[in-house]
Amino acid sequence: MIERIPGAFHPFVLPFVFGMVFVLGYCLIGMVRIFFELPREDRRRFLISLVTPKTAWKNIRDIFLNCLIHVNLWKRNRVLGYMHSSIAFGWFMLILLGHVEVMLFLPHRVRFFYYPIFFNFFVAEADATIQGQVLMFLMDFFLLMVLSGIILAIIKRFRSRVFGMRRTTRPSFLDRVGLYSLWAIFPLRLLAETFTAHISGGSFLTEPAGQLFHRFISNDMHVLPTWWAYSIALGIFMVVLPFTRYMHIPAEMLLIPMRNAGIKVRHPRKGFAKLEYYSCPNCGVCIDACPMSARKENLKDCTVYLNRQLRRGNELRIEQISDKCLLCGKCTAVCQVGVQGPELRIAQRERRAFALAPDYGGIDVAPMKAAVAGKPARVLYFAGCMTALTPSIRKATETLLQAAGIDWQQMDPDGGLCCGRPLMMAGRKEQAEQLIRKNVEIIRASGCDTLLVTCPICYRVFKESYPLEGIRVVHHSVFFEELIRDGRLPVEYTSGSYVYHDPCELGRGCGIYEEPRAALRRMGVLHEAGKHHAESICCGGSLGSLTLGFEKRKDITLNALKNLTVNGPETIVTACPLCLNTFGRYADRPVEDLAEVLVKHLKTPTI
Amino acid sequence: MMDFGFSLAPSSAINLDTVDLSRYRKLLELEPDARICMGCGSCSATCTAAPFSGMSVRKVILGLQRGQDREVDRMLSACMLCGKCTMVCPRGINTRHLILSLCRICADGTHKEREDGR
Amino acid sequence: MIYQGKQKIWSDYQKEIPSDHWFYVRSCIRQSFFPGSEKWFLGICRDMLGHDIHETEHHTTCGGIAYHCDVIPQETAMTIVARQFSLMTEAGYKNLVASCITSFGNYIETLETWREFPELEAKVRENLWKACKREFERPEYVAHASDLIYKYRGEIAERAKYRLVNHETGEPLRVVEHIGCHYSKMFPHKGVGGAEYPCVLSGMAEAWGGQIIDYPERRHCCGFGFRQYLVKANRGYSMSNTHKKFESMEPYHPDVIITNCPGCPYFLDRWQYVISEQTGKTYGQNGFGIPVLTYEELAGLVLGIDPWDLGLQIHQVAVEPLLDKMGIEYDPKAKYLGLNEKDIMKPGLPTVLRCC
Amino acid sequence: MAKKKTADTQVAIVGAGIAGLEAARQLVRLGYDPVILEKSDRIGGHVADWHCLFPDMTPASRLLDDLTDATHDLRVICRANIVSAGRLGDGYNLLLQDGTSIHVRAILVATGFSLFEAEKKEEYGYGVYDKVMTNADLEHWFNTGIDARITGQDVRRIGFVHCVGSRDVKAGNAQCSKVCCITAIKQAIEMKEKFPEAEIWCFYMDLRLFGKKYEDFYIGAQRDYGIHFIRGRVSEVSENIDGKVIVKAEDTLCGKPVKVTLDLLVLMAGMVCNRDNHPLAQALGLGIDEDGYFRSKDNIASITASDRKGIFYAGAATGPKTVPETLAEARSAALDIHAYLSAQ
Repeated sequence: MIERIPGAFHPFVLPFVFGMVFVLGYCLIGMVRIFFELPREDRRRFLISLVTPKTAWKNIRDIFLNCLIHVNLWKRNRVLGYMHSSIAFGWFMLILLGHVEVMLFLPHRVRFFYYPIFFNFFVAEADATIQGQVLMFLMDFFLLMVLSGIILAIIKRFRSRVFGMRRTTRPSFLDRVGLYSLWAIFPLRLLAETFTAHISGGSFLTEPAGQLFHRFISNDMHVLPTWWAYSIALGIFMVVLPFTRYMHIPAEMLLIPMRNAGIKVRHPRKGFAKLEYYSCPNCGVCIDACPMSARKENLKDCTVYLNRQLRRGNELRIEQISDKCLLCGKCTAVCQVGVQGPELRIAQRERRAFALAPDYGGIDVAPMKAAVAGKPARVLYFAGCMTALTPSIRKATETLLQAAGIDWQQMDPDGGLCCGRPLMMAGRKEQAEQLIRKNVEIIRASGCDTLLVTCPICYRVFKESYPLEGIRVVHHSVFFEELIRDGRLPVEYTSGSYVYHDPCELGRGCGIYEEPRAALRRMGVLHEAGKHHAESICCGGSLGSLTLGFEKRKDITLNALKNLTVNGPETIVTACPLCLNTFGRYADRPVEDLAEVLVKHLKTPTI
Repeated sequence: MMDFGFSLAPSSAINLDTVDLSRYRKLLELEPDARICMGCGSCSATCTAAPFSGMSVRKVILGLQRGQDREVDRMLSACMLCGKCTMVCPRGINTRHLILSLCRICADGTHKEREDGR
Repeated sequence: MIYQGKQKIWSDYQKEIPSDHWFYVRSCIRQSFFPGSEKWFLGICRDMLGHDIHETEHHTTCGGIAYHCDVIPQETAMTIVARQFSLMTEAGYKNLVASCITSFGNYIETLETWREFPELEAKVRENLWKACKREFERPEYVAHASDLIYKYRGEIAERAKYRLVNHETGEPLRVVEHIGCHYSKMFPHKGVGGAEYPCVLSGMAEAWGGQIIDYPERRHCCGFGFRQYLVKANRGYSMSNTHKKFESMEPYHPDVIITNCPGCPYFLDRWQYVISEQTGKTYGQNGFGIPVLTYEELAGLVLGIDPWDLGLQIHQVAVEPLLDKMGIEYDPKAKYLGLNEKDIMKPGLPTVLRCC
Repeated sequence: MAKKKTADTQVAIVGAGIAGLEAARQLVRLGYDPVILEKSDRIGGHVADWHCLFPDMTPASRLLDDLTDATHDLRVICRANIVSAGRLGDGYNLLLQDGTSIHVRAILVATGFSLFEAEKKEEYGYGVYDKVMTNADLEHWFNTGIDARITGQDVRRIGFVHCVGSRDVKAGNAQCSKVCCITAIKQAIEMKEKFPEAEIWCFYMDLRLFGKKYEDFYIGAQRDYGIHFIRGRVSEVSENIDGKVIVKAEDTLCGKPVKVTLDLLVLMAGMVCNRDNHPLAQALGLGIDEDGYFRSKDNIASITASDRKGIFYAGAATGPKTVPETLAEARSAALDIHAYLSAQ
């Protein structure tokens, strides 16, 4: 390869150069700003994680697998996976190989960063080497790969259903500009390289295509315009990138190491939150996943639209979207980038100004403390508010505790304080903390070593936010499954068939999926729902939503029920009083808590 | 003013002619279902905060319509937002959001201490 | 207000009041509050109109105040009432006329209770016999003194020297009537005109040329409430009720208030002074209050009796504006001259309420 | 199974309200030729004064037109007053005030109810205050548009007092009139439609909304019309200097007295027993319950039967009834009469 253009410059590179400088500058400034918007301890944690070999390696691996290969997307949808990774990985390889070419043949030109991009323009093929042939082959190969991805992308744009996506987002004007320029980049590159193939050389794609073209057009008049067009397409794409969904490409590369460093959303708009919503690729997977989508009017209230409105700063819509959400976490479970929709929303709710702040200072916990301290037991059972409305769960739990011979007492026999999770979900963290302090006092006063809860809502907050070192917080589904395994709760297998509904707070919230299923398998046939585990569908009763009214939740519940009953179970089993209450209202078959099912299958001790 | 050792006592009656309903009207914009409360008291009966404070959503909705702002605020500040009232409401009123909305309406500066006619 | 509608209701509550031969029982407090009233009741009915009205010095309190203050039980109150009846029986009368509304209510309540529970009457007869060896007949008729003036309103109108008319403009005077609660609120059929629109006082006012005002709080109690006033800490509550009435009648610009109860005129009169001191507000014209008169005093004025002979100088609120409107001649210098022109001394003046 | 009409299969129906007319229509279908005796000078009873009927806002006139069309050819004696009745053969001989004598084999008592005279609740000032009217007056205004109490568009605050003369021992009627709650809501909605700017308050003791669609009416009144409901009985009504009415009540849910100034106050006068029940009962030898309504043989199984052979009841003669209940009872009574006459 020899340099064809003296001075290694031609004006057509300018659009690209300008775009590249702009986007790099923009992203750099953005990164720095985000970094400094983090609280001091988060900044420290982030820096340390970058130099810790374990996380550093994890960062590289995650960025490679997620940003380039899109492994998660592959798992979900192969065609989409291929489409994304072909473009991302193919493009990445083109850039990488371009650099390899430059370093190999014209190492002194490495400092011109546009050089690898327009390599074929600047060089002439002096002699065909093996290296050159291999590289050229690879270049053509990856270009073909990207082009195949682009073709899929064009098809997806107009026929998204082919890819299994029912609903997708409507791109904004700039998104379209970015999209069309992206689509244009690679065909133009193909054209440009095709036209210069007889000078710079080419491989299986560009060379025959070049020869084909030369049959019709013999002069080289059109060579320069195609390179111009290619550069302009690149330039446009780079310039609009920060203002389009494609911002997710650079944002995600920062999001991954920050997440790996354990950083959380602390401010509704700054720092990590900003990074999260810039990382949203606007793919719209969350639209179909969102349980609220059971009603058409809620389609624009899922996380992708939250991210979009957050970027636009549309306060009215941000508030509507934030308040409506059930906080079930399904969007995060399906999100390729892992944008934390619920956390972002809670942060928006926390930001809200309330003139009237609840104050629980006047509540005297002394009598409750005295009551639990009066008869210390190993296990303290906190039934919680919701369980008071589903006495069957409480009764079943009591029966099981009795049957297993557990030394226990109830923390709230006459109704206790709320656990604080509903307040947290409403964004009233400080108030929640007041309740947490009071409840901790009572729990500590009881002298228990295990805190048993039957409500996943309580369970989550006890787990996440209560300073209860030395006390095991356990959900009844886990607790009873252990007792069954240990033989302390003998259960019978019967012919019943069940489906288990994962409560949002227990499954996605706390990662408990298998214990309740294991317990059910010992008692009958366990069917799975259409969507289950991390992708289970919220019952619709969630306290997460502030604004969804009773009537509007009905369709959500019906949709969730439809999903649960696809495999025809006799009984729907859940492990949450709120789910039980919600499903019970509309279900066409029995809905029971795990504890109730256990009581029914309890072997009566033979004397 | 001469001190007689006693003075005019304020009226305990609610004068619907002078009651300030601006807060209630604002609430209706955010939560129109506040209208359909029939005062059954399910919400108060199930309320987690009630045993500690006398909180009652029923009384909050009513108090707003009768200008009992001080009492309403006192009750609102006891709510733990547990959502049980919403679960039991026979008319399906989103009481939890109603409470949150009310807490915000105060923030808009419409909150005035106002007792009947004085 | 549809006048015919009121008349229709009045027609349901007319009493057949006997025209003559009455045993008169006085009030405990009126003689000190409005000393001219009872004197002129007898003066008008007995001396001017020539009816037979008898009274005895052995008459005591009816026990009403103690009863309504929860000091004595009903049985005791009834026994006291029984003693008054025995005095009447002894004097040979069958019709009882009470000067006091609470006494009237007490007598009616006692008789109605005996009607429902005859065994209580037997018990009271026994009590009375044990206590003072007396026996009694139940009165055939119990009236309030205002019922009698109502009955004689036509005769009074015939002899009237002045009318309740503004002598300069010819407009009827605007009269607020206030009926004592114990007159007909307990037993509407025992009052002339019932409880909602009693016409015992409005009948007089209209017969003498006045125009009755129906203001929204016309039914409301004057605020006396026995315990409310007698316990000083509660007095603000008592006064608030009076205040409520004044606020309600204010837009109608009443010229005079007439009452038929011992407590009401006292409180409607005296509280005007206290309210004016506390709030700076007066309810009459030009800084004066609204004159509050008993029905006897009003009858006396209409008949041309000298206002100072009627004891109007004892009122807190100056009556002069009313006298001027009615065109009554009076000697301002004689206001504080008592019997035999003895100077009874001019009281100190309030800071707000105009009294002269 | 139409029977041949004969002179002595005649049935007398006392009262030409909807109960009497509906029974007459059914009897005609069964082949009888009933005679209708009506004390007033027109037929239709109370429904003739009504504008629309809940819950579907059916015009009252439509119901009446249907009934009058079907009974068009029957003999209706207006201004009829039964002076005496005597057993004659297997039937009764009715003697009217003008000397007319009617021999019938069965009598249907469909004398309905009287509207409580709102004047009796003196504290509400009906007939005394300028702006106090009854439910019947309001229906009359809906029908004719003429009422001195409603002038122009300046009706901004309206009150409805439920239970006027119902559930009121002092007013001599301890019974619930059954229809006033829903009528008040119906009328409140109608008023809100006529005066959209108006604020409307309903003062109730209990809301008794038992019938089909009644609850929908109630929710609709709250949600769609913003009608306010205050649980508390109005204690007194006064008139202010502008002729407006001041209403005092206790908001029992609030535990506080309330006071409101209104441009119009509508009293929901209840149903009381027909004032003429007593003389009629004496003439026919029928029993009267403590509430003043006719006594049925049995209040569950034979509401339409009396203690006397051949005399039957229909409608509000035996107690407060809604229109559909009255019509159903009238049909039932017609069948009873048919069975009675067929068995003889």
